[in-house]
Amino acid sequence: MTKVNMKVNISGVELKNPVMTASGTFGSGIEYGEFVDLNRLGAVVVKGIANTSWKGNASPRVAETFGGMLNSVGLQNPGVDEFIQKDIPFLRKYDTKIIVNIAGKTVEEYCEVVKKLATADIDLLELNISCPNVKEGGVSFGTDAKMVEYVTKQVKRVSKQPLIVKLTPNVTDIVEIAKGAEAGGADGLSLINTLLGMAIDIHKRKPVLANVVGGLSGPAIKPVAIRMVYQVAKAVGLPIIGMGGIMTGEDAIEFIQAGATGVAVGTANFINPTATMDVLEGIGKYMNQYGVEKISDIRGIIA
Amino acid sequence: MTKVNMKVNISGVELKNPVMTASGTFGSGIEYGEFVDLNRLGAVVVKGIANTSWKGNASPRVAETFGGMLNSVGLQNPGVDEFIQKDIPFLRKYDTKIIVNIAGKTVEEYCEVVKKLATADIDLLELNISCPNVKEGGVSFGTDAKMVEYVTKQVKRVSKQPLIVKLTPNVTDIVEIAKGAEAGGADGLSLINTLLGMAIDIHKRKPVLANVVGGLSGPAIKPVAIRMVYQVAKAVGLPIIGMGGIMTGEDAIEFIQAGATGVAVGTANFINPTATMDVLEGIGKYMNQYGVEKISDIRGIIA
Amino acid sequence: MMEKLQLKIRMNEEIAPKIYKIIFLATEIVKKAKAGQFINLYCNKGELLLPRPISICEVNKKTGEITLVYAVVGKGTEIISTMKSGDTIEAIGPLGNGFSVDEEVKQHLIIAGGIGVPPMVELVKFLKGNITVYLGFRCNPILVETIKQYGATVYVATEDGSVGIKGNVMDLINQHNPVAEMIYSCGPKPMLKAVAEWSEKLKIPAQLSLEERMACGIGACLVCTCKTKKEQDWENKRVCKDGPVFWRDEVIWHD
Amino acid sequence: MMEKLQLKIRMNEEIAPKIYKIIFLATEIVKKAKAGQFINLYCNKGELLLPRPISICEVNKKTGEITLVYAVVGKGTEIISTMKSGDTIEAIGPLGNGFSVDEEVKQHLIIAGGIGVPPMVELVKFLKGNITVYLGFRCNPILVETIKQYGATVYVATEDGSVGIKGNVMDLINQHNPVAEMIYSCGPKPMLKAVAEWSEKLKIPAQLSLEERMACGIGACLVCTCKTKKEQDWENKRVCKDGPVFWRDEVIWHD
Ligand SMILES: Cc1cc2nc3c(=O)[nH]c(=O)nc-3n(C[C@H](O)[C@H](O)[C@H](O)COP(=O)(O)OP(=O)(O)OC[C@H]3O[C@@H](n4cnc5c(N)ncnc54)[C@H](O)[C@@H]3O)c2cc1C
Ligand SMILES: Cc1cc2nc3c(=O)[nH]c(=O)nc-3n(C[C@H](O)[C@H](O)[C@H](O)COP(=O)(O)OP(=O)(O)OC[C@H]3O[C@@H](n4cnc5c(N)ncnc54)[C@H](O)[C@@H]3O)c2cc1C
Ligand SMILES: Cc1cc2nc3c(=O)[nH]c(=O)nc-3n(C[C@H](O)[C@H](O)[C@H](O)COP(=O)(O)O)c2cc1C
Ligand SMILES: Cc1cc2nc3c(=O)[nH]c(=O)nc-3n(C[C@H](O)[C@H](O)[C@H](O)COP(=O)(O)O)c2cc1C
Ligand code: FES
Ligand code: FES
Repeated sequence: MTKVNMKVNISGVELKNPVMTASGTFGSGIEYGEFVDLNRLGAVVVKGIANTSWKGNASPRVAETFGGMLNSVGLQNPGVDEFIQKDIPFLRKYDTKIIVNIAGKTVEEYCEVVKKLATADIDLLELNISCPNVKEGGVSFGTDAKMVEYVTKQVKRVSKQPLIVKLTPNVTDIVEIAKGAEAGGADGLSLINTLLGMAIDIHKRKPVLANVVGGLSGPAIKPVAIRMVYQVAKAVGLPIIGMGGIMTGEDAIEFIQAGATGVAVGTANFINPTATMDVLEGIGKYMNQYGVEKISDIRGIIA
Repeated sequence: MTKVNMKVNISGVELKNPVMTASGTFGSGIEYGEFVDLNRLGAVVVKGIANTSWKGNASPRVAETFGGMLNSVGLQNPGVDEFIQKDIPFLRKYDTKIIVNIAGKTVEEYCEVVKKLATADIDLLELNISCPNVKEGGVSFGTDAKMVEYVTKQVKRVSKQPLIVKLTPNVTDIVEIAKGAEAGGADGLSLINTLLGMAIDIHKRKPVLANVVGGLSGPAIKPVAIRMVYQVAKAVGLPIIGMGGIMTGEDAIEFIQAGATGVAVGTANFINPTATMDVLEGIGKYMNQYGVEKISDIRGIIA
Repeated sequence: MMEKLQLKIRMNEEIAPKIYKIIFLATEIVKKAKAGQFINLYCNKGELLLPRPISICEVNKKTGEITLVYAVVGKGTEIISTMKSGDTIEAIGPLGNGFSVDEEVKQHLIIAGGIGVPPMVELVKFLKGNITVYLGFRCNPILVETIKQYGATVYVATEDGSVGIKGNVMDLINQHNPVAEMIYSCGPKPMLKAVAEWSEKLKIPAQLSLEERMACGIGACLVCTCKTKKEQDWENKRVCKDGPVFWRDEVIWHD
Repeated sequence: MMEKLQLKIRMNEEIAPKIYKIIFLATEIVKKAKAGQFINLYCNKGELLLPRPISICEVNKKTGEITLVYAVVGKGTEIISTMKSGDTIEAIGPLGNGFSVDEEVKQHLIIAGGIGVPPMVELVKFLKGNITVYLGFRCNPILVETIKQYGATVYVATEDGSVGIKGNVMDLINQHNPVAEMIYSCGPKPMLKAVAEWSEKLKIPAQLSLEERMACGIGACLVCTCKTKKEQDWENKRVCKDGPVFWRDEVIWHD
């Protein structure tokens, strides 16, 4: 296998390759560090971090579904201070970029996290706007284009690192939402977050998840993710990190051909702890097989 | 196995059991009639019928995905006149209810079909509002609550049979849409139609579907369907026909416990031509096992 | 009535690189099967839902066995290729219309390419009179001896020239200028299109076996259509039920 | 570094209705394994994505073999139960913390119920001193002889009274009023809760092995939490990484 050039540039940050981890599925890297060489990842996207520690939802928090899974972790996290203290020094030992996923229940909370990260040694911010907006009755920030523009603009004003906005797929028109983020000044987009779903234990006659509903991820949702990446890539000029059901290098190539610059591996880690490495190798294999010299040669190639 | 009472009442029409076929997956019953006894079905829901014949989209129209499939048939149908002449007499030979799924590109087209069906020997109408509204730039009728209310009201004015409105899941807030249908006078709701998705052939570097995007169906989407049935059943008083990935009796029970009165089997027919019968038997088995006397005893039992 | 059958595999062997021959006991199918029809094989692997349509290559009325020949091109055929003698495979069939065989016709011309060759084996058995067969392959020819054995005259073309002439079936045709009363063809779309044009020029009736991605395989879902002529207009017919064999005059070519 | 292992199955047999004992060669796991740890088994069936966590029942340092005992309760364990000697199963492990064994402790009390019994086998091997074991089952006791064989005194309760006393492990406790310096327990939540209350009253330290639905199994995804005490407050700990064994004092019971 000849060496291929896998470098990609996301919002001004150069990654050695497009393969990253999907937020919330890879902790802060320590655990999967037992299975994979973190140096080989384009970036580690850490779990969602809030201004203070969040306890998350009650258990059970997971349900297996056909070709997918539901989770209702509820963004349990130790808070930004502990994150800065413990996780950044660990990750910085590796030659990989650090992308911090940010959670909040109000615009102020988002801004507080971002401000605290201003002086931290990290590369990119990923704003998770699927969080429920408590001031607006718990509806997700990400379901209204005007709200997306507003929260993006506010966070952008206080952020020091480039800002990627991560979109929720639970919307009528993803393009309109993406344009909202663009108008707010986003430097990039991540899509998709999980689809809202539910599973029932018919024997116990109750929902499997203590939280009743949860987020659907895994290969089951890939067609929805590909469609959204494709639509958004056609309509918006920002770099996209694509995710949703990526299990193999071929899945990753599908996202890249749909228009993604980077790709993130989530649920697949649970099924195969070396999934990120397998995806990386699969991309290399495809590029070799078809003589693709650099990833941008096939990015968004679908008319 | 003792005989259980499976009768259900959908918008005033009594079905011998809750098991029906999902529109577009069962033709008008002739083909699957080779595999299953149509007399045993609660109802046959026929493919979408328009005022005139539609040619549908170019081929390929199907793509297999992980735990699901994409289709872009584009509502090919022979038009309501041929349907009335050929398909109704065939179906009426069987002791099953006939539900006609209606397609249209304008409100007028929907109304025209319904008017022609007014004197036809059928039991229920199912209005497919996932169709693109050509007067509104091709956006689906079903994505705007006001539009849903309007189209429902117009069709209701000319319909003689009870009217079920079939909702698209590609919306931010399914409850709001369901309430639109209710306000328009719908007698029942069907959900869900397919999720908009896409698949790419990375070797040919083009979409698998000639139409680029298509509708995702099959077990992959069940968690989204269950969630929507649950949410709508809690918010709206209308009977619901639940569908999306039903493969077994246990899947059907999940929908019923989420709040569905009837259940429709779609993609599963392709995987197993006797899927409808297997679902029917599976429901009976569950009812026997737990001593459920009538289906309404477990309907919407999830708090 | 039809049902989903559990068929016992008798043999499943690689006969050329990535090409397998599978034989199973299928008395129900054998009773009804016709050349040009296909059967739906189920992969029995959770996430792969749809059946795989594969043409009937040969039926043996005596033993009740059926033979298919398939290429491993993706996940489904990959899984089927790992099944072993003694294993059970799920299937429905026979499906589709098959070739129509006219007893009056005495001069038959079969033109097939690659994985379009298998259905021609069963066809050859039923044709009476002179049978000329042109087969084209990228490199490794398959089923040539089998077809010869049933009394046909077979000419082969390979793209790499390793067997027969170097070129494709159209080169064979141009070389031989065959005469025929009826043409039967199956293979890649560009080949079928070329056969259609050539046979039209010569006004020889031709039956073409088409391929399209399918779901139900029995005519219910309308995903497998092909454009066909209809009076002044055109319509979409179902490859699985109205085909896979169409008369050349019906087909409208597109891509 | 750890990796996903391909383990060769040596045996997979039903030892009681719907309860299987599986043995495979797993030198890498055997080297590190501790009583109370678990391993993640992958079902290798397309649509079932998540691994199945199963406790280590026994490790054999000499042969490099590991034994698990599992109940068939759903699709995943169903599939695993159909695997045969000679087949390969994918797994990672050992995972979790395991029981802590204090050499000073001489009076051990093990309380386990149903499918919570298997991890106690390996534990018994490592305990020194007096070991009393109370086991509760719905009907068919498992592993009783195995545990006795390692020198423990075993009492059994069954709900149907078919073996031992009729009742559950708490009935055994009330009957025997055991003394102990350390308690080890694994089983259904109501049992663990009762053991926790009883041991708290008697001020005997107790290690409880909890169960929760998991995804990663290695501490990365935070889906498998259990409520635990933290100073004036509480926090969610990971059953897979911080557990599955917790000290009684840590756990906050909820349902
Ligand atoms: C009527 C008919 C007869 C056929 N006869 C034969 C035969 O005798 N021998 C043989 O080797 N092949 C035959 N094919 C093609 C065969 O069906 C495909 O090669 C096979 O389905 C590929 O499956 P896969 O899972 O390996 O590939 P994948 O690419 O992984 O399959 C993904 C999906 O696409 C469909 N698909 C992929 N390629 C084709 C194709 N070329 N045609 C139709 N659907 C496709 C699959 O059925 C599946 O739904 C026939 C096709 C049709 C329609
Ligand atoms: C640390 C730990 C150790 C265990 N040790 C054993 C053991 O030694 N022997 C044994 O028989 N069982 C053990 N279990 C329970 C075992 O993991 C489940 O019975 C098994 O996962 C069920 O899988 P299934 O596919 O058959 O069931 P399904 O109900 O079809 O599984 C669906 C999903 O729910 C999860 N799930 C279902 N039941 C449980 C459960 N009770 N606990 C955790 N997850 C569950 C599955 O892992 C899967 O993700 C243990 C569980 C844990 C957490
Ligand atoms: C257990 C779990 C936890 C997650 N936590 C977060 C999170 O904290 N922030 C976030 O933006 N997305 C979170 N996600 C969503 C993933 O990052 C990803 O967008 C989604 O799972 C789709 O990718 P996949 O199908 O590869 O998993 C989580 C997903 C899972 C499965
Ligand atoms: C091939 C195909 C054709 C369909 N055609 C229609 C249609 O004409 N009208 C309609 O309302 N829904 C149509 N649907 C949607 C189904 O009726 C159903 O809502 C959806 O497929 C989800 O159910 P399933 O997962 O069981 O297939 C079609 C679905 C498929 C797969
Ligand atoms: S595959 Fe369903 S109609 Fe042909
Ligand atoms: S299962 Fe992932 S943290 Fe425990």
